[in-house]
Amino acid sequence: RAQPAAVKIGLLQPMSGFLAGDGQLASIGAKVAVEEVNAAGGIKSLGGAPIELIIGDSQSNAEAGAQATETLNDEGVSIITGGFASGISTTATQAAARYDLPFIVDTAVSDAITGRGLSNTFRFGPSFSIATTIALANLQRLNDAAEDKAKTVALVHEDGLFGSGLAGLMQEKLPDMGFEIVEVISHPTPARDMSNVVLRLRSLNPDLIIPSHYYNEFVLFARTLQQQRVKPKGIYAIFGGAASSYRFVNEYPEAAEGVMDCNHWGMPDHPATAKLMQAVKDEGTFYAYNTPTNYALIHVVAQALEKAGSSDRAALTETLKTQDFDPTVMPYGIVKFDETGQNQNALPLNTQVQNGDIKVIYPEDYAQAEPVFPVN
Amino acid sequence: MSARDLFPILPVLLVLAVLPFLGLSGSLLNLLIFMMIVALAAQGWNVLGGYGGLASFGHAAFFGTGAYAAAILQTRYGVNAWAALVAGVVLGSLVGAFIGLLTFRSGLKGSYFALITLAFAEVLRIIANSSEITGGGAGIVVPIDYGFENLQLRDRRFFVLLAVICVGVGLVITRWLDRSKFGAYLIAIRENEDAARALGVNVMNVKLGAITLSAALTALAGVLYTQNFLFLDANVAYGPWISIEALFAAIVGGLGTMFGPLIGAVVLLGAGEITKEFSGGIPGFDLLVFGVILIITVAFAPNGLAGISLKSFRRKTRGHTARSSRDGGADA
Amino acid sequence: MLEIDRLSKRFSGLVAVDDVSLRVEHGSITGLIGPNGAGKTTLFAMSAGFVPVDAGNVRFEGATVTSMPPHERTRLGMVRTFQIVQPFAGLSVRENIAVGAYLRTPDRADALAEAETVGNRLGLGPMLDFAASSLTVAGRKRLELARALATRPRLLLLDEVLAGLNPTEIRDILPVIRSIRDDGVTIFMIEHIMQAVMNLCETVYVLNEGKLIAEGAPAIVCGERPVIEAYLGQGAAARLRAEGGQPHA
Amino acid sequence: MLEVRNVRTGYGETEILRGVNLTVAEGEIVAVLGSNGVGKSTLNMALSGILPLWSGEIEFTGHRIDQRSPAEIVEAGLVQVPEGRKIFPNLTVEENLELGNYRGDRSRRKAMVADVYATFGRLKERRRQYAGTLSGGEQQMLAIGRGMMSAPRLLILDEPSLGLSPLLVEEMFTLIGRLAGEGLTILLVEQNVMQSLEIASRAYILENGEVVVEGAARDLREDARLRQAYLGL
Amino acid sequence: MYPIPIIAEALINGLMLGAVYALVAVGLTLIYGVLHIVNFAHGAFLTLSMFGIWLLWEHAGLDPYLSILMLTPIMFGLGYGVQRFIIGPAGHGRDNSILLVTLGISIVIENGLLVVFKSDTRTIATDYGFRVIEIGPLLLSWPRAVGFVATMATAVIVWLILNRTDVGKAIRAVAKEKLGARLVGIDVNHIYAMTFALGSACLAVAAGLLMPVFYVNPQTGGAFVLVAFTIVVLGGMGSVTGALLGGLLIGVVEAASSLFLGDSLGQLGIFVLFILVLLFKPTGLFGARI
Ligand SMILES: Nc1ncnc2c1ncn2[C@@H]1O[C@H](COP(=O)(O)OP(=O)(O)OP(=O)(O)O)[C@@H](O)[C@H]1O
Ligand SMILES: Nc1ncnc2c1ncn2[C@@H]1O[C@H](COP(=O)(O)OP(=O)(O)OP(=O)(O)O)[C@@H](O)[C@H]1O
Ligand SMILES: [Mg+2]
Ligand SMILES: [Mg+2]
Repeated sequence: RAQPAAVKIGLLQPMSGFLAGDGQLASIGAKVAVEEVNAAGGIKSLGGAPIELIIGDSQSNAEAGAQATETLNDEGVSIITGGFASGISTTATQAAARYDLPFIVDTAVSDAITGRGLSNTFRFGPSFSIATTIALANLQRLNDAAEDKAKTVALVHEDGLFGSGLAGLMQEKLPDMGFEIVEVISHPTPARDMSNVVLRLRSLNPDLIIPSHYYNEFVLFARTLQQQRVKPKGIYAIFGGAASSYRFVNEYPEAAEGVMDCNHWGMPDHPATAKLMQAVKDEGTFYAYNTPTNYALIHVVAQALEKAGSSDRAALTETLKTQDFDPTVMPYGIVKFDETGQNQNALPLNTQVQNGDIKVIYPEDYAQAEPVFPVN
Repeated sequence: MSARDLFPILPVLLVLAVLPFLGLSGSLLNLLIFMMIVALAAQGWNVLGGYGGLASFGHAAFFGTGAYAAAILQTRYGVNAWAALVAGVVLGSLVGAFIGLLTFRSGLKGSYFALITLAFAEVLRIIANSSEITGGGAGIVVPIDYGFENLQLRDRRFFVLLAVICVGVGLVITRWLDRSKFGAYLIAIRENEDAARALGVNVMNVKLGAITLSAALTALAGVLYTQNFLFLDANVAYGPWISIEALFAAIVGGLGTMFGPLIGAVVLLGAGEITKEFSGGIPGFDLLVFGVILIITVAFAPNGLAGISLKSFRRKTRGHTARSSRDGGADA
Repeated sequence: MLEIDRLSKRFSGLVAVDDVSLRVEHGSITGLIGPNGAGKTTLFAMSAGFVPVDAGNVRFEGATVTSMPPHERTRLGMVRTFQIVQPFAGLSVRENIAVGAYLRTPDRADALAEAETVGNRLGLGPMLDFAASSLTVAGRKRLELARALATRPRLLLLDEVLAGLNPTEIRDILPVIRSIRDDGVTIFMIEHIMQAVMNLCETVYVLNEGKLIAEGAPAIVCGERPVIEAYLGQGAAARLRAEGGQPHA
Repeated sequence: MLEVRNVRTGYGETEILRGVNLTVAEGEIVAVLGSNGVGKSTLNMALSGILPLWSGEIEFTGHRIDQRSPAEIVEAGLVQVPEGRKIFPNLTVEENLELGNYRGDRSRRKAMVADVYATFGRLKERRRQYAGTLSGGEQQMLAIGRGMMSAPRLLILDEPSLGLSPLLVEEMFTLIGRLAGEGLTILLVEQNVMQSLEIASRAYILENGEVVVEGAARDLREDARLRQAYLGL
Repeated sequence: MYPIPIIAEALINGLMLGAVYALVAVGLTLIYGVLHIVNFAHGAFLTLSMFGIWLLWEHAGLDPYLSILMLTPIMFGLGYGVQRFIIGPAGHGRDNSILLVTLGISIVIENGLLVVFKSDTRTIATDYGFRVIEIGPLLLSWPRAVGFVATMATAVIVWLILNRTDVGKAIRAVAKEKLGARLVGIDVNHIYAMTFALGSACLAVAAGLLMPVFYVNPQTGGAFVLVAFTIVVLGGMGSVTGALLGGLLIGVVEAASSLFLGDSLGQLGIFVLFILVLLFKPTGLFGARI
């Protein structure tokens, strides 16, 4: 019996350029999923066709992302997943739309990605608005439960799409929740120095610091906080990158201790988590959210192929629009894309670094540990 | 300039115009568009850097202004895309004239000029990144609405055609520089400003004209970028990448030559695509190879790629051990 | 034609030109001589607008041009050449001269034709298509002159354009300069080659340490003691006498 | 001391020197004459190793130097004061002089600078001034002074009188005579033909890239053809 | 308004950070002064040096400050070789070609590092990385203070080399008059390479001073080069003292403006200052002269 032709799936990730680390982590997760699907006999409704992953390198910039999307299309992929950053995802989904090529965005958070009327575009993870809503709700509960409550907040964010977007939303909502915003500080990426930011914080001494920046800046920030002996009641990051990265936790356990994050995150007790962590370790790097997200996303694609019984693009798009999927390692319950293409059940998790490990603290369904707050 | 002067341009444009209709794949079409956009920006760069000897590191300032103007006018003010194109080019030129006015007045040239243009581009980038109207860090998405009147072409072969026409305009302008008094004055200023001044050249005006023209072409490239990718953020529009690409293409292709920027853009981006094929999936390896190719190209084609083809026509008498003519003497 | 009125220039402590007044008559060839560092080039640079004046006035054909930018003075018809030559190194000799010619015509063909004519007149004919960077020092001096001439000036300020020529070549170029004057161009020249000064100039001014120390017909001026002491030296003075200049002792 | 045999060279593909032969004996002043652009400076650049030879040989104090680098040639004692001065405009007068001694004996540097100042008083006055702001003639003095600083065995002077006032030209010729008297060998390229022939012992005349006349300076001074071609008489 | 100690601390911080910027700028200005080109590979060389420091720490357990002593001659040699055998021959002595070659080199180095080290960010956790010097209410970063002192010392050495040695004078001579330099016996190619070597050696020092407080990944150098450009122009291109003072000034301006305007706009402050200086004092605050 002849093996049916493999179904090609495109994975668009920044494999080079300044986001290459994220691309690497994502591709590790996707590869594990591909192996699993194929080991389990491929896509049964397609006669056991294996799936084949084709990686497109967006080189961490938007044009190259569009160009890589074109190349993936030339290679005849049935669907593309990934994107990672919002700018790249925006141009790439648009390029794919010309060919009615379905595209599921993984972790890019800009609200504008869905809702542009592109029928090929879906988003697996939470958007800004979803994530902030949940993050703030969790924060409220955290604070309510605390005896020594936080009242003043300082926002520290990077000045790109992601940091400024978040800061904007929070400036709107935090006052209604009874917090007083004492300072909003933005900084460029990459930043050479955080001492002036920290100095300002030292003089204001806020109860709570809400940072949102990329990994390197977070590390610099957290280390400088430690050095300057700034000890707020809590550091509550949103998509903070670092507090949900094992690299940070391993390299700077003291600076990391107690930091909280609300971010994409896999379910800790899901069997795949341990496997993915091992796979990442084997590659000599450190685990972060990109791996489980892309792992789950490939599984979702496999399910869609299974349900569609076809590798045809239109059929796949239709299936994605109408059917439900199992998010495997991601805490999304049932994956269901709404009319704009957003996964309705996408959900970030709250984690906290406790005793040198990353523990999920919210929501209770997935929690591994009680939150510690105030930390200091 | 007579019609005959334009003759060498026609076959090139013809080839470029026919190319997209030969059944190219989407990625090749996309590449072609991008090549034309970079070529156009490089043509702009060449006017100032190649002919005028004022190398800038900040052509992003013009590119981004053109790009943002087109995007903002369409999305926020509902301006028609063609009108936005004109406005983008005009605004880009104005930014050029403004920067020129400030820098030439104090006699900045050489690396000072290069770095101050970089600084202007950075200032614009920082401002665009944090102001409301540009969409800040989130950038601007131009809604998809295909149609000729919206300058959004569903069939990209026609977008290639449009871009080729723009490049054609660039070629004509460059040709004009080769054949006109303005061009001769500009080159004279490049070679020796004091001497030009002594011969009655209004150095300030000629330089201003050059930077304005240069900015206009590069801004046009920016508008095309917006219309093709329909997304902009500060790093795309005002980021250093386009300044570098424009400079790269112009120099590799051949400074102060008509076809240099076009050849440079095609070869550089083409080489980039090809090395990607051979990267073996190792991130960075393709660019590493690209860098090596670049160095080798410069080593063996010091006059730029256009220089190779012209070499046989070159005057043999040109000095090899160029004598230094500036000895910083007592003359002011 | 050119009237310089109490012009001064100081460079951080050093007074390069000190209260100098002089006039260049219309249609004349006037010389400016003086020891090295006397301030001659600086005086020219101020006249042509390349160095701002500290004090004093420059008038060209009756109009005050003291603070007019150089290119406008050129347009009015006053052109300088540079002692330290300033060719457009990458351009051919023809193209170099054409830049000058463009001042009076916007047309490329006209400018190139004019360049050829002027080039031939100054003996640059065989070199027209060479890069200017390949010219020898003396060749570049001639190029300076050719370019200036191509602007169709009315007053030429020539800064040592004859330097680097041997006596025969100087003899050959003197008539050319005279013919330029005969075409109606007034000439004001700095020159150390006394053979040329004696032959060409009707009037010379002598500058020393920024100050005017003598003026008049060259034969007379060259006999004045201060000029001999500061500039000529006994040997040159003797030679000039022997060659028939007959300056008084 | 210097032997030039059949030297051919040029720029790009243009041949300028087409087989030049020339010798300079120890302690002589030899003048090289020729009209504008015949290749006198080109010959000098070839001697200094700046311009590679196409063919031919150059021997200096018995050793071939035509394949040596300019630095080695300076070290061997063949030094040139180039046409157009080529001083370092961004260094002070004194630093220019010090660099003249770059390959030389450092212990004598101070004394040599003092020597140059003794010769050119003007330079001493301007010792802290940047060389680029000197007047044309002052720059010329500096160039000669810098050449002297390397304590050369053979000094090539390329149009040293260019741009100098008549008085200084005279002083310069006196200086050349004095230097020769002190045992320095000199190769002199000058447009000031008459005065050169007065102090030179022998002279070569270049035409069309070749030596067309050579002989004792005294004889050449009387040569009618020469007077016609170079002296304008 | 902030309390005085906070302001004082910010300014001192600025000075200390500016010192390290200055060191990067000194290398750049040297190379600019002689080759007349802006060395685009400078950032990549800094990154390379930082990886060097990291490797010595990770695999030989060498303290970063000690590593400087090892890395400086290595970077010196590397700079020498790159100029002598790559930039020199491939650049043909033309500004534009050299510019492209340095760009090419930076692409090669950055991506070579990416191939070898992946894009991971690496840091060094020394026990003094977080140490502070307490002076009254001020908490001064110990490694930054070390950086300040070391920068000053390095700058003095560079200045002495340039002004008191023959090689230094030759470097300045070659900068303006190549032919004249060759005629006094200066080997121009050697001097070019020495300049590049010296500039690169400065980076080794800068890398050693940065690593205890900063991170490295294949792109890191870029963040410092842009500001180093600014400093070079501010100080006057080719001027070593200018670069030093310019660096300190930029450090202080950055600190002050990020304290009062926020970090993002603090960057704007630098560039606006830069533009103003160029417009009103085009040769830089301290005059251009090498
Ligand atoms: N920019 C400057 N800065 C300082 N001093 C200067 C400057 N320009 C000229 N000088 C000085 O001014 C004096 C006059 O210079 P100038 O060039 O006018 O002399 P000159 O008469 O043309 O001499 P020469 O015959 O040697 O060319 C000289 O001593 C020179 O050193
Ligand atoms: N760098 C160069 N490139 C090409 N040709 C050159 C170059 N330098 C000089 N030439 C040519 O070589 C020939 C000889 O020049 P050279 O400088 O040797 O003449 P010269 O005898 O010294 O003349 P002069 O008396 O004017 O100084 C000239 O025709 C000149 O145009
Ligand atoms: Mg003068
Ligand atoms: Mg000569």
